[in-house]
Amino acid sequence: MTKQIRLGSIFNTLLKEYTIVFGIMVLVIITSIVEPRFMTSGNMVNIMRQFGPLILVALGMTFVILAGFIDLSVTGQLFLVAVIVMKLIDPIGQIPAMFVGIAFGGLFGYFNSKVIIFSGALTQAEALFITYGLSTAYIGIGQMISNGKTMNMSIDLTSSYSAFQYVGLGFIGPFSISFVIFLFAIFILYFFQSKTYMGRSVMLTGGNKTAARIAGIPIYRSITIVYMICGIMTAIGAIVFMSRATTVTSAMSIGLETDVILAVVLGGTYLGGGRGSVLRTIIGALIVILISNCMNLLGITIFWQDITRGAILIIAIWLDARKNN
Amino acid sequence: GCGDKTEEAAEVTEVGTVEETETNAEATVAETGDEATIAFICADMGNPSQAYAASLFETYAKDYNLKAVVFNAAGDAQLEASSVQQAIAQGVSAIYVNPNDINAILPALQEAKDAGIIVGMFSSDVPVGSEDLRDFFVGVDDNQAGVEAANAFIANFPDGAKIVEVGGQAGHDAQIKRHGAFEPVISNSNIEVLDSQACDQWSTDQALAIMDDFIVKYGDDIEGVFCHWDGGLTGVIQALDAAGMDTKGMFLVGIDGSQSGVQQVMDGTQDLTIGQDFMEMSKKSLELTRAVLDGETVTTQNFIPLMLVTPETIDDFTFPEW
Amino acid sequence: MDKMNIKKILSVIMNQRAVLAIVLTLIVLAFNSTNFFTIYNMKTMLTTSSIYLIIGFGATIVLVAGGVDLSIGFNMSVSGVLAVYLMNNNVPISLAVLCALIFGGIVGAINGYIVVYHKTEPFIITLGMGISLLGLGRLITNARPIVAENKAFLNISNGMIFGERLNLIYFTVIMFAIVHYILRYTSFGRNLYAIGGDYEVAEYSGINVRANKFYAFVLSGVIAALGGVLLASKFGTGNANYGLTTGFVIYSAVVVGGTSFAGGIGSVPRSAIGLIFVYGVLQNAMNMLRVNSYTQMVMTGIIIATVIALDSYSRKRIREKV
Amino acid sequence: MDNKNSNIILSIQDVEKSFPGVKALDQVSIDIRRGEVHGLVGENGAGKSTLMKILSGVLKKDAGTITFDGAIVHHTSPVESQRMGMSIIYQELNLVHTMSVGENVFLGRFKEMGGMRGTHTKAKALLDSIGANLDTYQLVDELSVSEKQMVEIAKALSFESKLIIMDEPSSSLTQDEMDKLIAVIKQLKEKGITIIYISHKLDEIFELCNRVTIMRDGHVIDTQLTSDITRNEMIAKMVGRTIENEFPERPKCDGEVLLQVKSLNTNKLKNVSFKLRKGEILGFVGLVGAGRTEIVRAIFGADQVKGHEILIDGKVVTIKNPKDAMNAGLALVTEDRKQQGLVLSFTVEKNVSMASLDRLSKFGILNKSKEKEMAERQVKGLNVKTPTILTKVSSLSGGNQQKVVLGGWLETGPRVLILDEPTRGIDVGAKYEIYLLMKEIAESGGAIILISSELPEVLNMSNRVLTVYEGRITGEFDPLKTTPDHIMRNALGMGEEEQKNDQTN
Ligand SMILES: Nc1ncnc2c1ncn2[C@@H]1O[C@H](COP(=O)(O)OP(=O)(O)OP(=O)(O)O)[C@@H](O)[C@H]1O
Ligand SMILES: Nc1ncnc2c1ncn2[C@@H]1O[C@H](COP(=O)(O)OP(=O)(O)OP(=O)(O)O)[C@@H](O)[C@H]1O
Ligand SMILES: [Mg+2]
Ligand SMILES: [Mg+2]
Repeated sequence: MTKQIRLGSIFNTLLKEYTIVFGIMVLVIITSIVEPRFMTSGNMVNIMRQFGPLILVALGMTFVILAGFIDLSVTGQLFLVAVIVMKLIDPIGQIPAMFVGIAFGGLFGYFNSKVIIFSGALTQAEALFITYGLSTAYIGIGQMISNGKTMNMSIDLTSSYSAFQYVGLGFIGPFSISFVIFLFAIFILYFFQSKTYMGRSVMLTGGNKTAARIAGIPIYRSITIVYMICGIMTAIGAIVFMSRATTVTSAMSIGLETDVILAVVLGGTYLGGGRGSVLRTIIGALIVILISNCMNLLGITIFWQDITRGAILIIAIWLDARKNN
Repeated sequence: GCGDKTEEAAEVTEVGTVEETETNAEATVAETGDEATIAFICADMGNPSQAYAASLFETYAKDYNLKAVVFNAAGDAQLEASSVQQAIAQGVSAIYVNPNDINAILPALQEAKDAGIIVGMFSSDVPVGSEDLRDFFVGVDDNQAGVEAANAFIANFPDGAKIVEVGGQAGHDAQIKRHGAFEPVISNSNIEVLDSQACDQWSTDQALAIMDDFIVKYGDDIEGVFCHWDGGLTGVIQALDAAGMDTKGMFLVGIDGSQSGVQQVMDGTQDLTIGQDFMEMSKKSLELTRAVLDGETVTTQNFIPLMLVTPETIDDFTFPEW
Repeated sequence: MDKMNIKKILSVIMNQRAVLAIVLTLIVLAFNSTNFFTIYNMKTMLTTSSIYLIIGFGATIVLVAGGVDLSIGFNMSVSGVLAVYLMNNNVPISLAVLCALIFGGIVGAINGYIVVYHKTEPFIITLGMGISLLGLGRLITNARPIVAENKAFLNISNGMIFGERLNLIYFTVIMFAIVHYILRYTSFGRNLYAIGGDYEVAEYSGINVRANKFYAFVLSGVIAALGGVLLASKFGTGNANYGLTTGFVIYSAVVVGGTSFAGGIGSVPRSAIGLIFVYGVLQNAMNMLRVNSYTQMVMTGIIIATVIALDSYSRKRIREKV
Repeated sequence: MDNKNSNIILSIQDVEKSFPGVKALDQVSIDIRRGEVHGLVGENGAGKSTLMKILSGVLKKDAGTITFDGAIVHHTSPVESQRMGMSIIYQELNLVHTMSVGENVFLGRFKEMGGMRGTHTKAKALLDSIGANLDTYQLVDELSVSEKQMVEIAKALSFESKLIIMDEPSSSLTQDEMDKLIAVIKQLKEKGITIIYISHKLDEIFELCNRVTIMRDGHVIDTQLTSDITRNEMIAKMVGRTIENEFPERPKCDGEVLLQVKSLNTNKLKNVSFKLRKGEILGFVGLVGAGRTEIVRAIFGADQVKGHEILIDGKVVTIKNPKDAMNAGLALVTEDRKQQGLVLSFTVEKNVSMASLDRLSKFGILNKSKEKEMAERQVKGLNVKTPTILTKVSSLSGGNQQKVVLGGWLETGPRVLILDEPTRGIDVGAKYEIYLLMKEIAESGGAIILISSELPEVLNMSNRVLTVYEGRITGEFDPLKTTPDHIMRNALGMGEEEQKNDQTN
């Protein structure tokens, strides 16, 4: 008896906590019935690979949101980093270019945070618009550098194409390289979030900036760190992105920010900051990928996909608000 | 009331003369051989092909004793209209419009005509019935590109085949025409289009993701892919590679003739790119402008032939700059 | 004494950043020979910014009440699409326009309901709404521009009164007056200031805070739809892609004008100045000065980020006043 | 109909109200007569404001009936109560800072007042009538606290209500403004308006009120005619117990200076200087907004300062942010624990460890087992009532939340513990525990700065008391040698003249 009741209540909490997850499961079940190929290993690999750039950026964004902020400039950053890396491949070689790109990601994050801290834009809404402006500027810079051209990796690179090809297509055992990068990132970031002083500081900053500051928590350093993490993860995302697509255009990152925020929020990280986890974002990102994967397999047009994505975002926030009130 | 009307009437005749380009005494006398400023109104400088076209205008204008300014409509129809107006305000002699939305641009074109400016349509023409709002059109026929693509498939697969279509940016003029012209031709053949999906943007990554999913869904049934642009086809090839499918054994068709497309044809992965010759298009536009400025009559509709770049014909082409 | 005055003047200037920015821009332009200061160009600038001004007035209502609605851009485009779609299906113009306005109101109401009655973050809800609307708009139009068959519809925006094509400017002036009147002279408007200024105090003072804030969203939605109808009429076309970045830029412009993010502070005239700066002067001036397209983008982004950072900075100064 | 004309305008019967952890009102019954000024007194936390908030519809009662003007009140919103003829001046200022004075007076009634012009004209007239000479177009943000209070009063008067509730309206008024207020109240009384007047200043109660109700710990103790009760009787009823038992014996201090603050200046503070000795508990007394909180926040590096010097053990230390202050051995328990002391959505454990996080980590990595130990130690030591240390702080009662904050700071091993309203919203038992703790810290060589609005608390716990008025320190007293009255007078800024007089005498 008691056991049953407990099971029931666990199910209830799960249902409450993960209503969206259940919704997605329904979608998955429908898809696998209508389109049996959904359950093939090919599709799993497929999902694993599409998951790559999105989850990497989303992990970074998770920290920004945990600290109570938001970063819309991932769109611009991703493009700009890709352009920089592309430009550097010839002069300094592929692997150095990757590292310089990652360093630039950190730099952009650092810059974003400084603008926010210096101006005292300590609410999410302010950060939203400032990073939007910065995103536009980053895209503009990227286009100034690339002169608006598609930058193509395969040209003059046949000899040294391998490093990117390895990132884009390589496997270690059953796992794609991008998945391994993801595992590596999640390990470090989860450790950072749950085990380190700065990770806790980030959480406290998101939970209550004022109280945290009074308690001697370095809130400004936390803000800088989350934006830098986001920048670095975006840069890694950019590298995985370009190694898959092998080209760089400004179209590559349009709409990225909404997908990323969608992933973080659907995972159950609280938009107001302080609550949530990078682990949850994995679920969120998986959901985002599954939505488009399922819909593509079901042959649903891009229009319906947009409508659904927006609606899911609204419903997720709404449910979250209901849970908290 | 009355005064205005006469003024308007006068303008109308003026417009007429410009279009016929014979008897506009003012223009011919004053501007023959003189340097004139022209404005290229780019639909979206974020789009590589359009940015390339813009740069061509800037480079080659001086060959025709012209000076080019570029306006960026950034994919926005409002901005495009206001760019035209700003060009008018700057007193340019000619504008070339690479439209985001051919209907939305018409009122602005009317203003340009009213101001006595030469109007050239670039890449996409005005809708039927509005031809007198422009002096000439230079471009490739996107409908033709769709038809060529379909014909290529039909020629390659005389016994029929199964293919998929990865479309360009949903709602973009080129995407609409390429798909619209491809579809009836291919459906009259024995080739089956398994699936067709457009992208949100002209984004390689989206083409890749869609192709990924097509592969899951149709697997080895896919014998060919029509992708609306070469950059997208790059993604398609990546997806096929990743799935371990033999790209060389498949019939892949793209449009644009951009660096990636030509390179892919060279590599033997892509079988055909239907190239748009932007160089020719730009030069032709400038040439026509000079002619109109010099008072000559010009043909109003100028389709620049498509270049069909295949492994066989690849040697005839100079490697593109975009 | 002198020092105090300087401080005061500085703080006044800080509060009128947009005016300052406009003046600076004008000075730069005055030293460069451009055609900026022509009546035609002024008219161009005003007509171009007019629709954004109107929608921005609606955004001001929401912002003053301490909310934000990023879906206005897509609300605009989809309402326009809807109006054209209905007309093309033989609905009379007036009824079609009415339906579009109602649609805009419903969108605003959904946003308002979820934000106000369920205490959610407005920007993320409205962002989601925006994505859905884009999909809906593309669905209705099949992602292509739809042309209004009934040309009478075009008269709303392009018709001539007093022999000048200035309808949009008249609309803007009328909406300016109406929204300004609402915000400044009605109890609804004043309540919104109270709600944005201090939600709890407003509640304690017997203001129905939820209903008022809800109606702010509805009104902003209706106004966005009006903007959409005017846009569709201006171009004779409905296009779901028109509003891609509109929401962000409009709100940025409104804040540039001096309406505060924190709510409770702001006015229609201030917003008008900000909107004219961002949509009229800034872009126009950069084109007149022939700034490279990409540089324009960088500058616009930096200006938006800077002005908003300045807004935050001045509030930080007040908070930390030593 | 009968009732309507009866001389009872408001009848409160058996009203109850509980907050998590606190029974704020327990079977409260009061009858208010038509046309009287009815005083309401009681210690902090007695439930006065809670009762008034229930009357005005801001809070919902748990049980009981309220009859106003013959009709049973069911309303749940401030609007309805205003419509019925009750208005209230809240204890915390209730003005929209971004709006003008005039509009604040008539907030929510713009149209009824005839638009912009009408609002301002009428507001001007109203403010003039209470002797407040303010520009109605000025933003409230630019007013001083007492000016804001006058706007509040005007706002309450504007409803032309039959009953006006004033919850400590005088707590931040200057004597001059207080006189005006008294005149206004008398004026209202003549017009037949009923007033409920809450104040901690018994003089005012005796001057203004016909009758007075005394509350303690959520109960009504007594209602009497002011003419029938003496001041001492009233205090006895308010406190209900002899003061000696409520506080432990104060520690002795050995006289060595531990902390010295020299000429601290901010926007609000003027030249604040004082010394704190080892083993000493130093009390700060002042009105709401006097600047006590600002003084300690400035010392702690939480706010910007214009200039100051802080010495610890005679050595100058630089404190630019709370971290510096903590390194210097300071700890600050803020007055607003929910906003500034706790992260409500976090567990007890994480809140306790918050201030000691850097000590809990090595090379930036947290030692979780130490963290757990720490939390358990404090929960046990302070007797925090919580199911586990993994319970969210938001679900604890106020007193226990306060202990969590305190525990966190104790873990930092502070030499100077600054307590800003440490017992606000805490029951008597818990208070005593906190007092003992203070004593313990002082006796073990630390020192304490205590800010409290409860005068008995400051007077009984402190070795020395400083009065703060308008950002200045206006006096220093030994609570054993000075009367509370005298101290209060200094806290009201009236002490300076007296001192002059003393000196001349
Ligand atoms: N919103 C609330 N949540 C929880 N407890 C509350 C709340 N408001 C008041 N209390 C508690 O109810 C009790 C009565 O508080 P109330 O404010 O009515 O006291 P008061 O008599 O007005 O005191 P003071 O003289 O300090 O104003 C206190 O213990 C207080 O902590
Ligand atoms: N309720 C309030 N509303 C608006 N401003 C306030 C309020 N309370 C305080 N202030 C402002 O805060 C400033 C400093 O008040 P502070 O809190 O330091 O005083 P305090 O002596 O600690 O009083 P208390 O702790 O009793 O509230 C004052 O100048 C006043 O303007
Ligand atoms: Mg009280
Ligand atoms: Mg205080």
